[in-house]
Amino acid sequence: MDLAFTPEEQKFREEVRAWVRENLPPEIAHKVHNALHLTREDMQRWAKILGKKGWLGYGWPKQFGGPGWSAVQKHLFEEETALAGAPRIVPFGPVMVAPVIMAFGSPEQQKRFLPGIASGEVWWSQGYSEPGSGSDLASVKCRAEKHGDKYIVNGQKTWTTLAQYGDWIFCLVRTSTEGKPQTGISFLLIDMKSRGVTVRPIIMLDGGHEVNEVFFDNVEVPAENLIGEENKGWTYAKHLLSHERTNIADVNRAKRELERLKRIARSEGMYTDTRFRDEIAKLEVDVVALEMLVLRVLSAEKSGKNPLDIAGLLKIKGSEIQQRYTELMMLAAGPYAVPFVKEAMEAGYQGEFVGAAYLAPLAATYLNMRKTTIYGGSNEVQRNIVAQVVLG
Amino acid sequence: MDLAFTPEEQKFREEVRAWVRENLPPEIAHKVHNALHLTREDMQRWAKILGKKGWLGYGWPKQFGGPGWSAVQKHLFEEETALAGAPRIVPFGPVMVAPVIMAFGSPEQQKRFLPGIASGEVWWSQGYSEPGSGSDLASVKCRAEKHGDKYIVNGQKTWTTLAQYGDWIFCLVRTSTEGKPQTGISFLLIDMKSRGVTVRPIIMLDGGHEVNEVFFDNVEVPAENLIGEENKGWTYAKHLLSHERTNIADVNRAKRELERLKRIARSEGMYTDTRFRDEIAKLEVDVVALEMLVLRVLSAEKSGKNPLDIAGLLKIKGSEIQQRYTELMMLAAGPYAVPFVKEAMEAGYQGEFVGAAYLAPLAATYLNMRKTTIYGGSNEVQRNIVAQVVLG
Amino acid sequence: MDFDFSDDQEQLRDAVRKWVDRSYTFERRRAITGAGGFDRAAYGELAELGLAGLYVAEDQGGMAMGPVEAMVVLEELGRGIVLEPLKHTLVTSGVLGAYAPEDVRSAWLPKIASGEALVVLAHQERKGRYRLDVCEAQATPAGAQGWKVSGEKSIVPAGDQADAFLVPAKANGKIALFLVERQAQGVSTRGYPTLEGGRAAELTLRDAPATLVSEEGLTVLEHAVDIGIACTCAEAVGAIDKTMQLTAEYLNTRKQFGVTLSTFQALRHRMADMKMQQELARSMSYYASLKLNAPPEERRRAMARAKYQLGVSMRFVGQNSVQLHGGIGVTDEYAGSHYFRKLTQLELEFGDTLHHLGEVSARMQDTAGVFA
Amino acid sequence: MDFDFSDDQEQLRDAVRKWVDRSYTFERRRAITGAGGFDRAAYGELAELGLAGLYVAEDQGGMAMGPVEAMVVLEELGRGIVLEPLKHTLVTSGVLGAYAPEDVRSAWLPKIASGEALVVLAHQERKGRYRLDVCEAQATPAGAQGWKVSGEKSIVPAGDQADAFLVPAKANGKIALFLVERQAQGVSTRGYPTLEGGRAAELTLRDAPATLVSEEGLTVLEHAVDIGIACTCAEAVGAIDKTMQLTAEYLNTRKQFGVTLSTFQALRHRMADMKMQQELARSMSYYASLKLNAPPEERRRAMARAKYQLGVSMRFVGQNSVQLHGGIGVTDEYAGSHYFRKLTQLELEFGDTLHHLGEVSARMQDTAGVFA
Repeated sequence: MDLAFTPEEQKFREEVRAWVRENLPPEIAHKVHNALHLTREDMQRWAKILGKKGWLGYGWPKQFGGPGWSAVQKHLFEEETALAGAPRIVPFGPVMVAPVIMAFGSPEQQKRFLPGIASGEVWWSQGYSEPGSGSDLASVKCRAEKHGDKYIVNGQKTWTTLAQYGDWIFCLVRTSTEGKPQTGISFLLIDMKSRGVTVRPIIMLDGGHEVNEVFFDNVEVPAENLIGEENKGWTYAKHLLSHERTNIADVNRAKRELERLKRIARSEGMYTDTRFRDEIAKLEVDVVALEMLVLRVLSAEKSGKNPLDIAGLLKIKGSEIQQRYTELMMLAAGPYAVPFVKEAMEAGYQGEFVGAAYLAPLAATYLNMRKTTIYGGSNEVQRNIVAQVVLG
Repeated sequence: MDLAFTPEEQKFREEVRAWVRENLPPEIAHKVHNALHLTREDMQRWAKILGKKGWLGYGWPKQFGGPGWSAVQKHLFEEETALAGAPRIVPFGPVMVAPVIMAFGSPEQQKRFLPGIASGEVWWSQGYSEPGSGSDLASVKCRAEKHGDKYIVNGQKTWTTLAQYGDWIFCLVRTSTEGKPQTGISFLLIDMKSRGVTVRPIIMLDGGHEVNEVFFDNVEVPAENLIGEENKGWTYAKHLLSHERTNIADVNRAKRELERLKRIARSEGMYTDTRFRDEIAKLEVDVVALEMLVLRVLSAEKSGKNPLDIAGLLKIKGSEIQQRYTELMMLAAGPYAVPFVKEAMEAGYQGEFVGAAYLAPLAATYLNMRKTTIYGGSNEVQRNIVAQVVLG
Repeated sequence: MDFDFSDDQEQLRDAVRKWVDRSYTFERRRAITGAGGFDRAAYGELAELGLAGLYVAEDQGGMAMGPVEAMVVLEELGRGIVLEPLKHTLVTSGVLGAYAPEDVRSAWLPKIASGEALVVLAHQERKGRYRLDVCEAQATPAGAQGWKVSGEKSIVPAGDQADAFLVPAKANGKIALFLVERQAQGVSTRGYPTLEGGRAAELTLRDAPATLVSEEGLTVLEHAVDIGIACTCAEAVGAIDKTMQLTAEYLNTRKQFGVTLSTFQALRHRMADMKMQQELARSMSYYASLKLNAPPEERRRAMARAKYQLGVSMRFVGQNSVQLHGGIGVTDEYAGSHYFRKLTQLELEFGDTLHHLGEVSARMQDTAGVFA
Repeated sequence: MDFDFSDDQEQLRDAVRKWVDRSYTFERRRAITGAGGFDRAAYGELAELGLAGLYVAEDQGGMAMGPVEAMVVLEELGRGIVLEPLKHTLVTSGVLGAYAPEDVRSAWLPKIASGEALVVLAHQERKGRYRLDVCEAQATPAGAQGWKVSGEKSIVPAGDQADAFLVPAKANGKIALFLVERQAQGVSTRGYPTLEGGRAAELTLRDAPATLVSEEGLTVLEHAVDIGIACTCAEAVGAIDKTMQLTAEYLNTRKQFGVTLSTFQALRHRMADMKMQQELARSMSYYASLKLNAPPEERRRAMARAKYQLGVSMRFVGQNSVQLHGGIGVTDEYAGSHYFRKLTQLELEFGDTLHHLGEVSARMQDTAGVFA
């Protein structure tokens, strides 16, 4: 048992840190460190910088052009980029659809789609949720009918994150209504520039445009865009859901944001307030405990001994911590969380602030983070899963 | 709307207060104020004092010899006795079985049983729970078979509070196995001196003897001891459960104990500790809010307008508050909650204390109070009931 | 001890509720938010109902009602998440009526009651957070009766729309309270939208002409804030009630895995916990309003207890309502999310939950209870 | 970064677990409690396993093991809620080995390792609560090398059974650490049972002859307490594990309303929340043991974080386990209630949860994390 990383791991960390210091644009880091709005250009710029280095698909094996890192290396990469203020990688391409294409796609599909994902050129969206499905993904209704060498897709997806920027979307579609709901689902890649695809924004409670409804009206999709076999999509989707589990805790972002919380509290005179400081102290213990939990999972993956079946716990605790630091930031602002000036949440805002610039986005971020206990399998669903592990 | 009690109610309160000041034995009040062990004699002594005044059955209507008080008067009586350090009235006779006898007993039964209850001479116990029944009372198995003018009772009751002192016990017994479980239950009064009744102590986690198992082995019970009709016992039991609901919050005891908590915290140097004092402050708000809830129920009962269906909330909040003040008392003691000297928890202990006399019972009281969220319908069952009101 | 509403109070409630239901629809509210967060016409309609004069004496055109009536009105405005700052009118009219000299009262209260003048409290400064004794604004005598005030006040409700402000400023080293008109020389405002979709402003005073309301500025300010707390508690109760209603309806309608959400015990228990907070909140809102006329020490203690409880309840009900709604709960489209924003803002007004925990702690006595 | 146990560590765990399962049955434990809460024979069996010498150097008869081995042992003793104070032996042997002069070490460590001598820390005073810098006991020089100590120490583990005490006392105004033998003149003890069913004592010293262990008493005492915290965390993890196991078995067995309790979603979710606390507790126990050899500042910060988390987890798991058991959970007869008592006491040892929250707060830095 040893808490310290090995010298090799430490060296790896230093290399990543040095590279990030050189390559992360400071104006992007500034936005991340201050929770300012990131544009599509910001996100894609960083994706392409990573792509050029071969690190956008940082979880990919070498055979597909990834770096072939160990679980620990991936964690160190996530930590270094998060602490430096890099944007989170938009996961739909490199983290979500790519592993499915690698595992179940044909060599042609791999050759066709993976390079654009690896380079950050092609923006992918995820078409899973539908109105009425929510936590019950197997109830997918959006249907794809085979006509010759095409599928004709009709239906609707919703909660489609950043689909307004999407070039391609991977969808769960219903290709059969026979048998159990799970058995009639297929996994289809759809070009969003196809005729009949419409994207309608959903404005979130913080006033932001982050998610969308996507409508399919007789959209023609070449049959070669089907991943694997027809009606086996549920299997592939589950593979995707089980992939990349430790980072669902997002503990490295939490460490960065805890630092920011302390800075905000200090500036607002609340860091020396016993009551408020105690709340930060509790959160600090939460973050350390979550990090230990993550490290234990990594250690288990590394050695292959005593696997830890606690993805549900990571999701629950990680999301609760995210909500708590945004809540405490808002409370640190106190009355100054009431002004709600959208323009002041943008980088480069030239107008006057109310109180101080760093206060401007705090309430909006708090509102926005309410989603984290809902999406990716709500925390109630996660508790069902955890209970299943404990009680059978 | 008015927060103040009416002049008549105030006058009533003064009368009760003056009487309690005159009549509550100070050595008993001392024990109550310091959470020391109350003996059977203590409890019965106070019961008889109340009985002599006609106040042991303080909730009884005048026709049965009670004072015929209003809901507010009952509350004021409870408040004055609690704050003065009177023991809680052992409820099984005057609060539980008496209303059933009044509502469903024959005139003969009323004449036979009520005087002994009103005077505090006869100690009653409650025979509801059985091993395996818990929250599911309708699953009663203890059976009573009619043979001529007698019932022969066989079976077991458990969690029978203070049955070691009991003269009589009222029991739910199974007289029929036909139909729904609820329909075959009868309500029977049993003399605990009958042959075949055995009482076995259950020692609680604090080491105290408060509850018992009661075994019935071919116990002969005269048929005239049946309340109402055979197989209708469930109806009578429900009547009992719905009776006397506001005092389940026990808010007046909570006020007294909050005062004690403050005294203990002050003596231990914790009343000026910001962190600990905040915990007391939170509890203080809880207690005030609970008292307002209780007063709202009383007001609704008084006027008959807008009845409040919140007995479940009173039980949940009241029990949580009980647990919290005992927990905070223990935490105020800190390391001095570790010594666990049973004799030092008795009044009149002549030995040395560890630290201070008032510290001796704090941990045991904390342990003991874990029961409050379990008994009388566990808080989980109460949440089911509350949810039923909200969601149908 | 009686918590029933009188017939008059019930009628008042009905009148306000009708106005909200008919005239302050979700669409109108959305339009008001879009147009900046304050609508003078809507405020005028509230005044037409007599509500702006609720605390104003009858001989000055008001209804001379008390805290319970104010509570009834604010519950309904909270249920409709009305943006226009009627509660701030109750705050200012309440203390003007109680503390201002006769000439100030007769000059302003009739106009306030009629809705002609909107007067709001402008006490917050950048360094003050929720402390009332922090005041950098300065007042100096000017002429026979007049004063001049200089300073910066922050997050003033509807500050760029109001007609006048009640402003604490230091006169001879002690906080006094002044009335300053927005159109006067040396007064400038900078308005902006708020978290709930309403409006506030930064206020700058440079030797602005001012009328003295009271030399006992801190006493009056504390009373003003306490009126604000009681109103905020009532508003929160209304918003919580509606939130509960929306959530229960949703759980009873929405299906997942083939059954309605309301069949899941874990969600049912959450609703039971929310119901607990709802009833505790209502109880403590009653308590606040019924203690509003108590002596200052007792009143302040009661308001701290009430606002602490309401803060806990608002946050719990608001957050869990969003959670139980799932995705739809975090969209702007859905009315419930605006209730959540409202509840979030109400927690931050007149002292947040940790602030009032500190107040409760500082004001503890040996005994405790509703009457202690 | 590696959290696997070595084969040696696994063997150590097996050995201790076997002893607990075979030799420290619930019945034996009950008998020990009934007889006063401490059994020298049971303690001797632990020593025979080599555990009393876990921290003692090999040339003094010990096993010279580290904090991870200590953690493994304490987890198992916690799982068996063993009453005998092995962890206090680790505390005293740990600091004696690190700080005591050679002659003290060679006089005492072999006897400690063999189980012949039980030496415990006696640092608590009535006014100290959990503060280590509060010390009223006084030490004065006596003769060539010797000292005399006078004072009162409180809640000393197995205090009337131990052979010697490590006692902080002020020498020339500064806290120094001394060793005092129980049989020496001027030493008296008064023993009593504890919350968990074990034993402690009040200790009175009147010019008791004492051996100086270290002039840097506070430094050594802090280290001693930190060893105690790491041990207590591990002990708690063992007790939590067993509590979880008992609770899961109960829910899967016990029927209400015709179905097993484990079918109720609200109870399942409670178990999920308890599982969360179990894993957070285990994680922070690892953290504590792995930080035990860090520099003092870092070590103290880590112990505060760990004990805070463990305090939260212990209370949550303990209380909810009782609750989920219903009536049976609050009976002495049922093993689970003794785990609850154990967990309750462990929270109070070496600083309770609020105390350590204060420590975490006082020790916060700009950054945070496992490595900060």
